[in-house]
Amino acid sequence: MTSVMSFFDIMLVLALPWLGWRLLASPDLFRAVVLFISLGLLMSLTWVRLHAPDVALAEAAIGAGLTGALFLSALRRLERMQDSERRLDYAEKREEERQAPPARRRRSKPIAYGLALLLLVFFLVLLGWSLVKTSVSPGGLGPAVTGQMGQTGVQSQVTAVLLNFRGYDTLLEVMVLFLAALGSWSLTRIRQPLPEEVAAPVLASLVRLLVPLMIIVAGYLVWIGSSRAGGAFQGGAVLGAAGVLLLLADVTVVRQIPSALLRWALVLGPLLFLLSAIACMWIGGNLLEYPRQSAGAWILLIESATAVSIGVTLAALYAGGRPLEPSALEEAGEVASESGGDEGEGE
Amino acid sequence: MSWLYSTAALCLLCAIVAGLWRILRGPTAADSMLAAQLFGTCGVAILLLLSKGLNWVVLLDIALVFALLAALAAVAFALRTWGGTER
Amino acid sequence: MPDTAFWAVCLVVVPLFFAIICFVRSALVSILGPLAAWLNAIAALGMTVSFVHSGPVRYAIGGWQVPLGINFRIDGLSVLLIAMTAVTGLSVSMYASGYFSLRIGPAREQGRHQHQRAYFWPLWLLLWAALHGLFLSADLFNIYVTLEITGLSAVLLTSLSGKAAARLAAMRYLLVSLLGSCSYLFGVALLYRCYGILDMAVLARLVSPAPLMWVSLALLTTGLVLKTALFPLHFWLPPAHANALAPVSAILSGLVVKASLYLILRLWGDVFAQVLPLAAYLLPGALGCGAVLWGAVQALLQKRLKMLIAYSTVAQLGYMFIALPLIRLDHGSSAWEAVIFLIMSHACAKSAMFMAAGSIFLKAGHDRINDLDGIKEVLPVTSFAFVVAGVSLMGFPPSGAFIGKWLLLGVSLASGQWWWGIMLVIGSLLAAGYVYRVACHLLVFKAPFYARRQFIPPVMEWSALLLAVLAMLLGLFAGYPLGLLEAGSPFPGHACLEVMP
Amino acid sequence: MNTIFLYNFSGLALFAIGLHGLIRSSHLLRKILAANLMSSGVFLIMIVGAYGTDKGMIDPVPHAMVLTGIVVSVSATAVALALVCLVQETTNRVLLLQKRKKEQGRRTDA
Amino acid sequence: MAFLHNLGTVCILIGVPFFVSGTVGLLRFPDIYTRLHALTKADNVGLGFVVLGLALQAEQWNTVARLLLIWLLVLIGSSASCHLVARAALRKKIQPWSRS
Repeated sequence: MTSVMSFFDIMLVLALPWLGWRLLASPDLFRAVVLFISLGLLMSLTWVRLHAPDVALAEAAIGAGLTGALFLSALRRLERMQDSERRLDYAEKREEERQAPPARRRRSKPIAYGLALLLLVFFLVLLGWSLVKTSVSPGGLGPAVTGQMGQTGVQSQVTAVLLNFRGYDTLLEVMVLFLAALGSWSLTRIRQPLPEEVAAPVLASLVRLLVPLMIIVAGYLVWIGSSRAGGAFQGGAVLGAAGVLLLLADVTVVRQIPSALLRWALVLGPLLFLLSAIACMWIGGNLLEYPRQSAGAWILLIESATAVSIGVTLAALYAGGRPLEPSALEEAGEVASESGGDEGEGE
Repeated sequence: MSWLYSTAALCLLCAIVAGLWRILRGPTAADSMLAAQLFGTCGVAILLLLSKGLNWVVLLDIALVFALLAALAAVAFALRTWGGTER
Repeated sequence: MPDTAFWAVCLVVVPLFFAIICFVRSALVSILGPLAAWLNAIAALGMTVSFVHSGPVRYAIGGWQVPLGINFRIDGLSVLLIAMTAVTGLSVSMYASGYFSLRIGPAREQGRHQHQRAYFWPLWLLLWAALHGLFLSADLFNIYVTLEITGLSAVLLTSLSGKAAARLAAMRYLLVSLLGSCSYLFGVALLYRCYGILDMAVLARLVSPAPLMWVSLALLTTGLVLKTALFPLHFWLPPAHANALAPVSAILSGLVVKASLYLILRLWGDVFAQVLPLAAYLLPGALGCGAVLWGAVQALLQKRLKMLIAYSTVAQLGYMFIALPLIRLDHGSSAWEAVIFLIMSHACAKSAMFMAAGSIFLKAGHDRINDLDGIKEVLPVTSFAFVVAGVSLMGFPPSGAFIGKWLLLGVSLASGQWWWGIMLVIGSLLAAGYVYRVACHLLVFKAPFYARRQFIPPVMEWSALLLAVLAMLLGLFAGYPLGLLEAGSPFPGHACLEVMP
Repeated sequence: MNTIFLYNFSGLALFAIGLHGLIRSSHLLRKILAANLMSSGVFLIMIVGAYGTDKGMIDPVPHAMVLTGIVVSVSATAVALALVCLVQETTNRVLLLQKRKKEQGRRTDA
Repeated sequence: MAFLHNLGTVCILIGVPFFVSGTVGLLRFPDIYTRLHALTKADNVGLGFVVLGLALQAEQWNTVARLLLIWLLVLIGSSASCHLVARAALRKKIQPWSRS
């Protein structure tokens, strides 16, 4: 039986790098993305095998589902600008040829490349060797966490670390997500689906079935997070997937959400997290030091708000830009900004 | 863990790895996507089997998330990436 | 009376809060942004004052002590860097408010500039909060998160100008930044596996020469060096810094590169200082020499003002790496003091230069150095600010850079490794060359100058001048920052041990 | 031999492949994929380090760190993808090769 | 109880070959429509048998319900996505394979 699991391990250990290699070597970008989605799936199985169910949940939702959808949508956007499906790769080769004169390439590139590769291999061997040398892990902070679990207000160790022991990390991490949404809004406007991308009738019923279920599952994951695997990120990611599905089906309600409401939904989690961190100080503790008796309730409140914001953020990231503002100024600005450089700064 | 579950899981993993071939070969993008879809289902089955074998209920939650999101990539693909344009 | 820790928390929380509010109420951004900048400056001032009174502090976030929780470590080094960030950041904020109100003013391209302003403030405030978090945190993984915020927001700020060149530069910057933080994370992961701890001060006690430690140090350093743009890996810096909006360039060159530089100093000068042999320090020293030469020569060859300033950043960063072996050689603390002076004066001077260059650009409509003759007639304050900043960068007394270089020279002579000193002198001469080149066009050559009819608000001109003068006069109050630094940790066997958990 | 330990090498290989791809491949989208691979490798190594022999002996701190890392990397990926689309919109290219000649040309005629 | 358990084992043993045959079909079948056919067999029947087997062996009703929910979700998801893929393939005018 153990030997069967060893086979399982060896399959995974070999499949992961091979998949990674094929992914980057494949000439077709689309195939690379599909391989990437499969890689996320295998990674998720690997996390399960390594007894990391929280990570497996997050990877299943984010790695295999959402990141893949993000890449696919980006690929589509890029392709649409290039007309034909294959031209991306041709263009790539052409440009490569044009920009690097062949003679110079032949002479200097392989030497530098070989040297760099040699260095990399040397370093990796060193790294692998040193990993072997220190194979006995000292156990890290596991015992310390177990010792303090009683004061955290939750039963799940990972949630305790995420929201209590290292809650400040998580606060900043929520800010990273906020930053990503802010950034994608600062970069582009939302993409309107093309008329030919009309939703199929099947999709509407799929959405009707799946979206409520996803919302329920997201709530369940946030709730269960305090006692076992699950939590704000996993729940938020499932919510985000629901949002992506709604966007895909082009449900009109989603497109008509007023921009102000969307902004508040995006910042709900970060703002509430930040305010409760400050509130902890006001009560008399340090930053993020929840009162010991009600720590569980604080964590659940923060997690719920954060999950909503994470869901909205991920869906907004998929939508890929800021929604249309009613003001005409925005329109004018957009035209100018997309037509490229004016006499602006620098150039 | 009983040999039944682990062996069955191993078989399914082998099926996934064999299916990678289809992704690499194509010939159309949709074939690759279908293979990925199959992986999702295999992954769900593996998780269910392991959950029974290791007696670990959490894995059911993961399988649930897998099942919920399995369709997402395929739908995104069929609607936006591949099916979008008529030629 | 609030204590040091309270101010430290404010330094992180206030900009985060205002960033969120700026995003939600984007109509009020022109009021909220400068308000947040002033509040930041007040918090930094409060922290400095209370630090002077009460000395180094450790603050346990969430009430969890070190092996489990994340701690703030407030020591001399972090206080000085936060003070630097506050001064530079406040001036840049003032400049930015003038800059955007000027650009939004005339009607033609209102929407675009309004868009820029609406996103500049939240991004910049997030960046500011991340910088504070980075300087304060004692936890290696927490620093990874702050580094990531710093990098992402810097990239987004770069691409804000909307030009093709800026977007390409931002893309390259983003990839470099991803690579750098991934490498850093790898290093942290290996260190954690080796020692089971993430706190830097505790780590400093635990480190012992082991294979895994070497590898993780190499990974950490590579990632950080990539983000700091040390010489062979500097390729991304000049286009990114030169093509961004003027306030953004000032922020990137003055503050953002300092974040990863600070970490390198912490790691090489403090955490790993006990186990690293002297020979290991020669590599960053040598690369620093390369940076000084290459950056200065490239700066001399540039035709555009902003490119010149950006390459000068590459060169100036070299000094701080040259200082690394000297820190190791030094028995006292003068090499540390020198590095701090170099960092602080470079932050002020470089931001001032970019701000001045931005004003010049707006007035002239271009930044070709050779065509700037006579601009002092129309922009006297700005031209003067640029030249003062340049002169302080050269290391002319009594500038902060002068004190820094002087101390480093002393250390290098005392330790017998005089070649570092020679590099310092050569670098200064080259810097004098490119500053002189610009100064000739700005101040000396006379020509009728046909300016666009754009009125540069005084706040833009004077904030640049203020920073430049500060950089110049930093050497005069040398004693004060040095006193602060003495209270801090970086010296082996100093106060560091007191603030340990 | 404990096969769990082998996952270390898998992670290492993923990191190396990602690094190689990030530097070598010319298409921006592929570079972003490569960066994702790299971080997956690092996460793998972190989780393997946290592995204990049974379910109770696991160190949860690396798990929390990896969760944070996953969220950070998805944010970075989203920003990078938006930026790639934008770069292509404005410059009509999806590559990031050295283009010194072009830049200098623009600079001189500016 | 033992009977149910054995029945469950048989179901799992039946289910796994369907997955394998699904993969083989995916590898060997000539065009996208036939491959869709192979895929759905694995999805519906293979997973169905595995779920059925596990449900027979489950100790709590709770688990049975979850297993069925998962199966149902996979069914919905895969049928919808396969439909969309096939529709897209038709719209792209990919010809179905014929023996000629």
